[in-house]
This record gives sequence, C-alpha cells and structure tokens, in this order.
Amino acid sequence: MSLVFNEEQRSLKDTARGFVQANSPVESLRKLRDSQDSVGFSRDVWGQMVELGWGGIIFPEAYGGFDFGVKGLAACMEEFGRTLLPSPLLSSVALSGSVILQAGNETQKQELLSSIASGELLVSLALEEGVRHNPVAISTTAVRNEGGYTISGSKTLVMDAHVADQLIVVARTAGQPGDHDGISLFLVDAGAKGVMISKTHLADSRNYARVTFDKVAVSDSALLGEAGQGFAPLDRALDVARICLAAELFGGVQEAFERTVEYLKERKQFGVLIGTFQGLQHRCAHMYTEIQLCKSLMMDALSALEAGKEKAPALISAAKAKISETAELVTNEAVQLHGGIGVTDELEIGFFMKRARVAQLLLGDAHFHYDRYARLEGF
Amino acid sequence: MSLVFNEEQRSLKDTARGFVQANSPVESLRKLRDSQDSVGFSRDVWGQMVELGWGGIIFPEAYGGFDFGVKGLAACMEEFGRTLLPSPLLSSVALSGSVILQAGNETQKQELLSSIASGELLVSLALEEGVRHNPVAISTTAVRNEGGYTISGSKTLVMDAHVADQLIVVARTAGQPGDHDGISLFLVDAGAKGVMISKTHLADSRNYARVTFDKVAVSDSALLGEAGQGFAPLDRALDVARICLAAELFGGVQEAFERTVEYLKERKQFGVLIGTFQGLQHRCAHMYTEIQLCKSLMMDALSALEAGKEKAPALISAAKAKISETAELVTNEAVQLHGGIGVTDELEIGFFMKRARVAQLLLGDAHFHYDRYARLEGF
Amino acid sequence: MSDLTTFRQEIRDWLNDNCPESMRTPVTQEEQIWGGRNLRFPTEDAKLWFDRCVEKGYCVPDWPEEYGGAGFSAKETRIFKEEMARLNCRAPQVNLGIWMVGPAILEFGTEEQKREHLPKIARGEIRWCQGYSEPGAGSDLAGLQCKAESDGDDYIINGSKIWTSYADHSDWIYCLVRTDPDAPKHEGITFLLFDMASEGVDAKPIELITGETHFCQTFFDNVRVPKKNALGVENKGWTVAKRVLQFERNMMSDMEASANTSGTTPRSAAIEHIGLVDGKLADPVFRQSVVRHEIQKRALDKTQQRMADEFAQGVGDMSVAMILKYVGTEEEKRKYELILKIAGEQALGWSGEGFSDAELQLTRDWLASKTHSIAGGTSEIQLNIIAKRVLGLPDAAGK
Amino acid sequence: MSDLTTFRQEIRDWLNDNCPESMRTPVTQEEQIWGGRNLRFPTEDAKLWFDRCVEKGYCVPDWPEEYGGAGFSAKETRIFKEEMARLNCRAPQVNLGIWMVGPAILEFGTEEQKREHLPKIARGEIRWCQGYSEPGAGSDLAGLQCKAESDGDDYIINGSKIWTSYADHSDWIYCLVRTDPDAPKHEGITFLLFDMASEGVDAKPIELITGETHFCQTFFDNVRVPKKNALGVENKGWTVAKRVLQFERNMMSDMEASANTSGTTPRSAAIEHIGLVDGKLADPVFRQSVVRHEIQKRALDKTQQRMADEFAQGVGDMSVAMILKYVGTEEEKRKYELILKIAGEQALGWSGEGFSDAELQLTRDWLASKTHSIAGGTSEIQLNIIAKRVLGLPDAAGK
Repeated sequence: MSLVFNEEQRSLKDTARGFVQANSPVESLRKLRDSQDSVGFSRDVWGQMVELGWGGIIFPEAYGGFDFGVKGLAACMEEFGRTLLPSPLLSSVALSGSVILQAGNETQKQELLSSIASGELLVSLALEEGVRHNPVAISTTAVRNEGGYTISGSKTLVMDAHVADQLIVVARTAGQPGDHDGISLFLVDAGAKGVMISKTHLADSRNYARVTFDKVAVSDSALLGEAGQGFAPLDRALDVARICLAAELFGGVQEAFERTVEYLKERKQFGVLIGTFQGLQHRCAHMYTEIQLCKSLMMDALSALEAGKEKAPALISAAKAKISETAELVTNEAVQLHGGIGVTDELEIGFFMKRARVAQLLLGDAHFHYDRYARLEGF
Repeated sequence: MSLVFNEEQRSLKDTARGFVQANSPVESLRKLRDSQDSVGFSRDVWGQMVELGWGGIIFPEAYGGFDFGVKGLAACMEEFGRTLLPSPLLSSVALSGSVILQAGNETQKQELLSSIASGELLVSLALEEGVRHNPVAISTTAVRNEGGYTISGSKTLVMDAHVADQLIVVARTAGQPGDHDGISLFLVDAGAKGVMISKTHLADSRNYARVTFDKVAVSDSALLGEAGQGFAPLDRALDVARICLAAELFGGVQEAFERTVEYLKERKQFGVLIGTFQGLQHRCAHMYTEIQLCKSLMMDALSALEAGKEKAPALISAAKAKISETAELVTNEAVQLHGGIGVTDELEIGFFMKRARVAQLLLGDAHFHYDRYARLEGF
Repeated sequence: MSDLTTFRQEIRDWLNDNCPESMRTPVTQEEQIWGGRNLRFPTEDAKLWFDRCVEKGYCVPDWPEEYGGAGFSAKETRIFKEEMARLNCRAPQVNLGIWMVGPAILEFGTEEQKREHLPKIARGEIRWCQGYSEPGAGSDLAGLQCKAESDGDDYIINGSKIWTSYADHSDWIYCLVRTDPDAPKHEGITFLLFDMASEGVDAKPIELITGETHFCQTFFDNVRVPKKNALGVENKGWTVAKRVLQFERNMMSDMEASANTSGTTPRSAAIEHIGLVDGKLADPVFRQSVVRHEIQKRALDKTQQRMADEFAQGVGDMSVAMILKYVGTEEEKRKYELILKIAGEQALGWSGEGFSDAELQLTRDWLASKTHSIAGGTSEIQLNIIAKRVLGLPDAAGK
Repeated sequence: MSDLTTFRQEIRDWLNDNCPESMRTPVTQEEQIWGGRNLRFPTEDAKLWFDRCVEKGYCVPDWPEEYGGAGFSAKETRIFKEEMARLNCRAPQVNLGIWMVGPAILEFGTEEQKREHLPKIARGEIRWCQGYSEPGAGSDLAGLQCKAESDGDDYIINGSKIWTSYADHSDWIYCLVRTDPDAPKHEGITFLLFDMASEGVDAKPIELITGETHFCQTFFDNVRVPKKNALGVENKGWTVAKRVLQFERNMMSDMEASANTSGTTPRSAAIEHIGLVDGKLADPVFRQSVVRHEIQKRALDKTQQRMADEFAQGVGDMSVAMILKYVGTEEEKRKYELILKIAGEQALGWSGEGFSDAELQLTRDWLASKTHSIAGGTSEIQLNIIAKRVLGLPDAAGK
C-alpha cells in the first residue's frame, strides 16, 4: 500500500517518457489533426508501443501479458498525457481488455487478450448513450432468440471505434434504463451486418464515434460473462480505465502547469519578469498545492486497487473527480497566464485545454464521481 | 425603477449614518455584550430612533407612519449595519409591522401600527422551527375551539422575543409541515399563560429567543388575516424584512472591506506597506467587484419591490443570496488580511464576521434563496 | 416622462414595422454585418434592415444627425436599445468604427475629421481596425515601438502591430505610433488614422484556439501618412488611446451578448440535457450553478444600468465602470464551462456530423470566452487598475 | 515486514490493555493535558493513562530511550500513531515541548542540554512556550527587536513578544533574541532557553475572537539568562528557528485533528441536520459539498503519507511538505464554514441554554480555524514560499 511508484514502475515511467518525447511530441497530434488523418493516431507509433510491451502491460502472463499491473500502466499514462499521445491504449487495452479480463470466460480471455496485447486486434467499448457518462442508462436492447441475441440501439463516444476490429456492446437483456440488473456484455464484429460506425470530431482531435446497431445478430458465444449480470464486471473494468484516464489527464495538467511556470520566468512586461508579480505567484503556488493533492489521491486509488481494497472504487472516483476539477483550473489558468499567445493555435497550451475538457468528461466527470463517491460511502 | 436612492432617501441615509456614528458605534455593542445586558440593545438609543421617526418609516401615514417606503428603510439599514447597531427595528417594524400591514384587518392595523411606530409596542415574529429558515416547515398547531384557538408548539430564532409585548405566531390550522396552505397568523400576548420565552446567546451578541407555546388560548380576534391563508401575506412581509436585513448585512460588509483596505495602506511588513503586494491587491479588487454587484442587486430588488413588479420576490432572493455569499468572502478575507490582530477580540473586525454569519442565516441563507429563485423562475 | 413614453412607443412601432422577422433571430458569426468597402449582405432582409437603419441614423443613434446619427439623448438611446433588445433585433452593423474610433473622433477630432469619417462609419462604408498591441509587448501597451518619422507634411511608418482584428478585411486603421522616441513611454505617442490600402501595409492572419482567424499581425514598411491624419495632438496620443480603451472595455463587457451566437444559456442547456421534473431541473447541483450564473449575469447588467442612473442623478462615479470588463469576461468563462458540464459531449463537437450548427458554435463560444479576458486589457490588468485607481492601494516602491 | 506486524499487534494489545475507556473519547479543551509544574489531572483515568505512557516513553515514541522516549523507528512511530488513532486514544500530553523545542534540542542541543531538558519534556514536568513574534512585526519574524546584551556569562534580555501561547501557564520559554544589532536581520539572532520564573518576566493574556485567552503578550525587563542556555551557536539562532518553524507547520496541519474537539464533521452534521432519505443525504447540494471536503481532507492526509513513503523509497522531496500548512488550514476554514451552513443556528451558539457543549465548542472551532491560517506563518507567506522556493519564481527587483 505504498503511495509511491516502486523502482520497476519508475523505470517503466522513464521509458514511457523517453518514448513519447522521441516519437510523439504534441506536434504529432497537430499534424494528425491538420492532415485530417482518417486513423487519428500513428499506426507506426502504436506498432512500436506494442513492440515495447504496452499492449499487454496489465494482462497476466498467461494471456500474453506482462503483468505490470494497473499502477504500472498508470505511471506510463501520466507520461503519455504529457505529450497528448493519441493511441488505442486506453480503448483497446485498459478498457476493453479489462472488460474481457473481468467478464470473459477462459476461452475468450485466451483468444482475445493475447491478440490485443500483440496489437493484432483492436477492441472498443460501446457504452455511452447520453451526453455524459452513465453506465446504467442503457436502452440498447439485446433480445434473446434461438441460438443468440439481436442487438439494437445507438451508442456515442465510442473511443477508436472507427478502427476497431471488434466492439464490446453494453446492452440490456432485462430491466429498465437505470437498473443495474439486466445489463449484458456482447462481443460484436465491427463489420457485422447492421453495425454503422460514424466518426465524430471533438475539440481534442482524438478518436470517437457514434455506433448504431440495427438488429445485429450475434450468437450465444458472443456473450461476455453472464446474461444480465454484466454491470459488476463492467464497473470494475471501468474503474481501471477511469484511473488510467485520470493519470493521463494528470500528466497533461502537470505539463501545462510546468510550461506556464517556465513562461512566467521568461516573459517580461513593463520591464520586469511577470513571474515576479505576487498575484501570479500566489495563483501558481495554489495550483501547485492542488496538483500535489491530485497526485496523492491518484496514488491512493492505485494502491487501493492493487491491494484489492473494498474502498478502491470510491477512491478512484475521488481521484478522477479531483483531477478533473484541477484540470479545469490549471488549463484555464495556463491559457490566461500565457496572455495573447495563449489563445493562438500556434501555442500548444490550447491543445492541453481541449484534451482536458474531453478527458474530464469521459468515464465520468467530477459531478458524476462526487455522486458515486457519496453513494459508495453510504450517504 | 431607478437603481439609485433618490434625494430624499439619500438624505435619510445621511441622517442614519450620522446618528449611529454619534450614538451607537461598534463599541456600544461590545459594552452590551460584556455587561451581559439583559435587554441586549440600548432603550435610550431606540427611544431616540423612534423620536426621529424610524419606528414608522415604512408605515402609511394613516397608521402613524411616514411612508418612506422600503427603499428608504433599506438605505438606513445599510448605515445601521456599518456600526452593527442592535435595535428592534428589524423585528418589530420591518418584520412584524409588515406582517400586520400585509395580513391585518383595518382595526388591527389601526391599533397596532401606530403603537409600533411610536415605540410603545414591541412585536416579534415567532416563525422558525428548524436550524435553518423554512417558512413552510410549520408544525406548531392552532386548534379551533369555541370562540378561539389553542396554540401549541416550539419556535426558535425569535428576534427580540425577550422584550416583546406581543408575538405573531405562525401556526398551522390545517395541512402538514411543508404545505403552503393551512398556515395561519396569530397575535399572542407575550405574557399569556403557556408562553415560555428563553433568550439564547448567539455568536453575534444580538437578541434571539426560543419560545414554547403550551396550549395557549387566543380568541378569534387574535387571527391576522384569513385562517389557513397566512402564507402569502407572511411571505410578502418576509420579503420586506429579507431585503432590509440584506441591506444591513451589506452595510457591515462594506465597513469591513473599507477598514481592511485602510489597514493595507498603513500596515508595514518586511519594510513595505502590505497594500503594495499584488496578491493582496487583486483579492481586494475582486472583493470590490463583488460588492458593486451586490449593490446593483440590492437596488434592483428594492426598485422592483417599490414598483410592485411580479419579479420582486425572485430579485429579493437574488440579493439576499449574493450579499450573503459576499459577506462570507469579505468578512473572512478581512480577518485574514488583518493577520494576528484580526483574530483578537480587541479589534472590531471579528464582530463583523460574527454578525455576518448570523445575518447570512436569518430569513434564508444563499442556499435557501438560490432554491427559491429557481422555483420562482420556474426551473 | 410622458415624452419618453411617447418616444418609446414610436421606436417600438418603427421597429415593429421595419425590422424584418428574419432580423429578429440570433445572428451567426457569418451573418454579422461588419460594413466596409467589401460589404456584402447574406440575405435581402439583412440589406433592407441595414438600409432602413442607416437612413434613420440608427446605426449610431446617439451621434448628431449632421454626422449620420439619430441625435438621441442618453435616455433616448437607452430606450432605443431596450426596444431593440425586446424585439431581439439584430444590430444593423457592428464594428470598431461605431464602438471605438467614431466616439473618439467625436471627442477629439477636428471638424474636418468629423465630416470626413463619421458619416462613412454611420453608413457602414468604411470598416476600421485597431493597431495597438505589438508583438512581445502584451499588456504593456505604452511600451510600443512602431515608429512614425517626420518627412515634411507626412509621417513614414515602420513597425508591426499584433491582434489587429480583421485587419485583412479592414479599410482604415487607427494606430498608435511613436513620434518621439526620446520622450517617457507614455508621451511621444501619436494616435494616427490611415488607409489600409496604403502602400507598404501587409496583414497576416493568426489562427486562434477557436480555429478562427479574425486577428492579424500587421506589418508597416515605409507607409506614408499625412500628418493631418493625427487624431488629437502629436505626441499626446496616449490620452486618446486611454479613452478608446474605456470604450473598448465597455464594449467587451457587452461582448457576451453579441458574441453568444449559439444562443445557448446554462438554463437552456440544462432544460435540454437534464430536463425538468415537476417544474424543477432534475439535478439540484446543476440547478444551483445555473442560478448562481443567472444572478451574477443580472448583477452585471444591473450594474451598467445603475451607473447610468447614478450619472443621471449626478452621483455617478467612473470607478464602477472599471469592474465591468473584469466581471463580464470572467463570468462569461464560467458560463461556458458550466454549459460544457451540462451539455457534455454535445458542447465539445468540433466539426462534421452529430452536432448542430449551434452546438459547433457553442464549442467556439467556449474557446472565444478565453480570449475575452485577455484582449482589451487582461483581467490581471483590470484588477491592478481597480486596486490602484479605485481603492488607492499603493504602488510597490520603484515602480 | 512480519516484525512490523508483530510490533503492531504488541502496540494494539498494550493500548487495549492500558488505555482506559474514558481516554478513548474526543478530548475537550479543558481536559487536554498540557504538562508542566502545575500539572493537574481532570480525572483519575487521565492520570493513569498519562503515567502509563510516561513509563513506556510513549509521549515521545520516536525519541531515544535515554532521553525518555520509546526509541521507535519512523515506521514504528507511524504504526504507533495509527494504532492510537484506531482506538481513538487521547494523546497523553500535548505541548510545544513535544512538538517543537524537544525535536530542536535533539537536533541542535549539547549533550548537557539534552540531559537537562528532554526527560522533563518526556515526563511532562516542564511546559514550554514560544517567544517568536513581536508586536507590530507580524509575518516578518526575522525583523525582531527583543535584545539580549552580554553581561559576563549572562545575557540581559529586554523587549516583548506577542502570541506566546499559554505564556501565563508555562514554565520555560524558547525565545528569539537579537544578540548582534548591527548584523543583517537574519544574522545576529540567538535561540535562547530560559525559565519563565526568572525575575523581570511578565505575561499578559490577549482575548481572541473565540473568547479564549491562550495567547499572551510577554514582557522582559532586564531578565538575566546564562549564555550556556543558547541552543545552537550565538548569532546563528535563525537556523534553529527555521527548523522549529518546519516542525510548527507540520504540527499546524495536524492541528485540525486535535483542535476539532467538538468532533463534528460536515458529514455528521449533515446526517444530523439534513438526514438521509433512501441512504442519501436529502439535500444533494450539501451532499456534494460534503464529498468535496472529504476528498480534500483525504488528499491532505494521503499527501503526508506519500511524503513518508517517498522518503522511505529515497525519492523524497521537501517541497511537498511546504503545501501541508496552507492546504490544511485553508481546508479547515472551509470545513467549518460548511458545517455552519449545514447546522445553521445550532452551530452559532455562544453560551447558555439551547446548545450542547459540543455545539458551543463548534462555534469556537469555527472561529479558531480563522487563527490557524494566520499563526505559524500566514497562508500568504506559505504561498510566497511555495512560489519562490518550490517553483523558483523570481523575486521582484530590489527585494
């Protein structure tokens, strides 16, 4: 239950930092954006990442993974967040991989996880149906028929769906939107009849899609876990992805903050460095304290998750909520304190703000996680 | 609908300012507190106030008043707030007087208002039953019997009840706590059998009491307005008192702020005036903007009330809410920016903070009035 | 009073009769009429509305009639604006001529300058841009380097300006130039008016985080300008510039209304995306945030009105005006952050399918709000001004 | 690892066996054991518990056994504190000897000084107070004027100190005095220990907004102190003083836990005054505020733990420690403001009937929270330190 990355994790983190700085600086995201790249990330960079082992970083060795744990992955996500690296690591590995680990049977795990780890297979989770994260507001239906199910419904904010080979669809086999019971998980081929994927373009220039399922037929073997009992494993998987996303967001927050502090040490106004103005110093000092608190909550959540503590879900909510709020504060201040150049597209600081807002929203914003924390704490 | 006090109101305000500065500086409140004065305000000062006409300031001339309107009273309350003047002006005139004006029949108005105006009669409103303002959460019952009612229940935060001659009791003749319907208003002699008044001592050293009614018998003529229909006139009267209390609070806020700014211009640390520190300058400048916004909302609410606009209740809620929040900000900052002496009892700044918290709470805090605003606005 | 009531009725009737229905809807960025030599109208209604306003002098209702205005008093102008707002009439034209340089010419111009420039502004014939900031100078406006050297009856201008909005689409510029390099920094500045078509002027657009490019960096390479084009006295341009900055701050705090082209408010977003249950927003936490915003917004609007009323009663005080830009732009940022939280994904669209035009505009409005607390005097500068000029807090030694 | 597990079990058993039930309840201000020559126990249990802890060295568990401690390692000390907290055991004594001057003597003292002072502190025989601030000096600690003039083997002290907590009940003082008036202000200061019973010492209480009077202004009139009572080197007392300030900041951020003698938390207040409906607080707006506070509080606690873990792994960094006092005291203020909003009238009682003791204490706790962000280095000073020492932001010229 140590609140610090161990030596192995620190070494992983250093590798990640070196890797993205050499291979995927923020400039790479700008190029992908400006060229309206249809993939939205570099297949080449992703190939190297898989080669370096990130595809299987959290999977057990039995499934072709390296078993570094979520703490190891989060350490890397923090670094990936510093350069806003776009890759399917969150969607295919942290999110879909975790769903399979949590819900899949032995055959499914054997078949799918090593392919995800090797980068051969990209899987996306089709979960959301509204404008904000809500994993129980599921209207998409999976109707039982002979030998299988028929899935119908619409999904949004499906990360990397446009390049996915398979989709995990969260659908309802019983109950009403809002119920925990009756939620089931299905593996669906992205090319299956009735699946329509349309890429959406959000402010962060990353990859999301809306996916509609029009009477898509799947066999019984497509079911991940037990029918109607999908929420529990889904929520555990979501928690893994939530803390990894929080770590990524936190990396971006730190980068934006550090760049801002550096700017204050260089920029002169009225003949003096603006970093000498106490008004700005106090705002930076306050941000520093918030960032340190975020770090403690992130490590707290990761440690509890690693140790299998009952409180882990609440602590993951605490970390995602606090990091999201701090991200809003810090990215706004970063833009404001850079002044005129802060609002130009040329300066990269705006990229951090745009990514932050989407990452704040994804998998639950502060509002969602405050509520979840209180619910889990029983008040 | 002008958002500025007119010449008459400005002249009233000047009189009020001169009066309290000469007759009731903050030091007077300290003396009342330290001597544990059983009245809790100066009868002498109150006598002078009545002589100068404040007792009848908002009553029509027909009832012995001067008909200066709520705007005129609020202008004075702002000045009274600057020296934290304790007096029955809010409880007996603005609050109870308004209830009688709104709900009473001609006889009641004739009998009571001129006595209130002349200071012969002190009336207190026994309304609250919980820890926070809630004018519909009434459990106190008034049971109909031959020729009258029997009142039973407990009230708290009854301003100046310990010196009141009469009490206006908000009781339920029908319905459940929370209902608007079924609320009735009764005049009860403070010395009546079954009335027990016990003074409470709050942080602001002003006068409040808890009052219990143990089967208190009143005649039909004690009813103010129609049985069961008391909420509407009560709420109108509360609105008058709310904006007057907001004005008083706002006066204290301005005084605390101005004292703080003056202190920053005198106090040296590390060899320089602390008012030169940009961190403090920005905080003061921000407070100044909030104070200006409060002023606009206060004038907005007063003008709407004066003009009988339908939106007046929502605007009174807006003003009370915003002034309450600003009071918290400014009094906290005032203490903090005064440093060590700010937390001594010797410096008066702490008196402003203590009064502010109670005044924030009385007749609805920001939380209550935000909710009320939204309700009145239909969302 | 009854005169003003009659006046109000007349305005109301005229607007009702003359403002086409399609001109009573929120205006989009593209449909805004900026005026100028290349004036084009997006619709026939827009042209009709513009022409009718120009004819009555309603583009600049408070300017004297001889210069193309309607000659309204301050009270009449307010009534006019209230009636325009009541019917949601679009502004017939919006630009820096009307907001900034026009009022400055009215105050500081020679009769010749007034006759030359004001009617053209009133009729939307010339579009103006502002040459104040310089690369690297930021908030330190007076530290400007762009120089104007005397050459007989002319100045020769060399240097560069940044944040010149729509310089690439503007006809004339009002520009701060240094005419005396040896004077203290606030002296030696001249406020100069000249044609952007002059030889040696070049404007290069800057892309913003919104994706928009209304700002330019503008370069001056030996541009020749007649000395009589100075507004006010040579070397005393800072006086004029400060006055224009006041106009700008007032305009910036109005910005939200005109900039909010998506028309979305926190309340409308909440009703759409959260919904009402029993007449109350289903989420009480967001509901409180919406209320807070509405109260702050109303407080700001009423502060402007209060200022006018105070001046009318002779108890006015310019210090209240100094809060408007800070409060307006900071609240605007909070407003959009709140809408983002309420509308979630639908407020984060950038392009393509899945988002309405209003939603895509909303994302830009959010980003644009970040520029408003920087442009025209940052929030930090506003706080400095309030602290020093209004509260009288002392300057640090040596500054 | 298994050693520590055994250790934990032993501590747990000992506490279970030795800490009386009545010593496992929140302590009130009056029942706090401050130690000193006038030590009185409010109950027999308090004496029993105190004596047992003294015997084991548990008042200062991490001090060496030879000086009255238990000789625990850092890890053992943490386990000890965790187990104390788990059972809600009261601290056997709390005072500036244990928190501040004891650790300073351990670090800077001569062997003689250690043997003289530390065991007395460990056994609660001598109560210490702190003489740092001076009237009018505020945050500028090093600008102190209280002078110590050499007179043979002694100093003669003249001057005055303010905010000397419980000086009127203390036995000894550690005090900053100026021994070289001509040196730069951070030099020429000596850290001196002396008996408050010395002739010429007078302490006068100051009443605070809480109504309490634990602080004094203390006057020194020709007080004679042996030179060997200096802790550390003459004229180099600032080094010792700074270290003690660090101890103080850490202690202040712990303050909330020990100061919150009403035992009320936002959650407990909300459950009492708002209530649960279907297991959820009936007011969602307050519910979110409670969550925010709990998360901030946990973040603060975990930051302390993370620091310890980082040092244990050799990747520690003192800069994290610098946030604790600021965050702790600022959050404490927010906490009490929140409780006031939730508990309404019941959190604003001052005296008399209608309020429980815990409620009356709550009002004091709220007011006391205002003092914590001022005492021991104001929040503003903390932010300055973070900005300059941690972030490396530059000093203004000439400062």
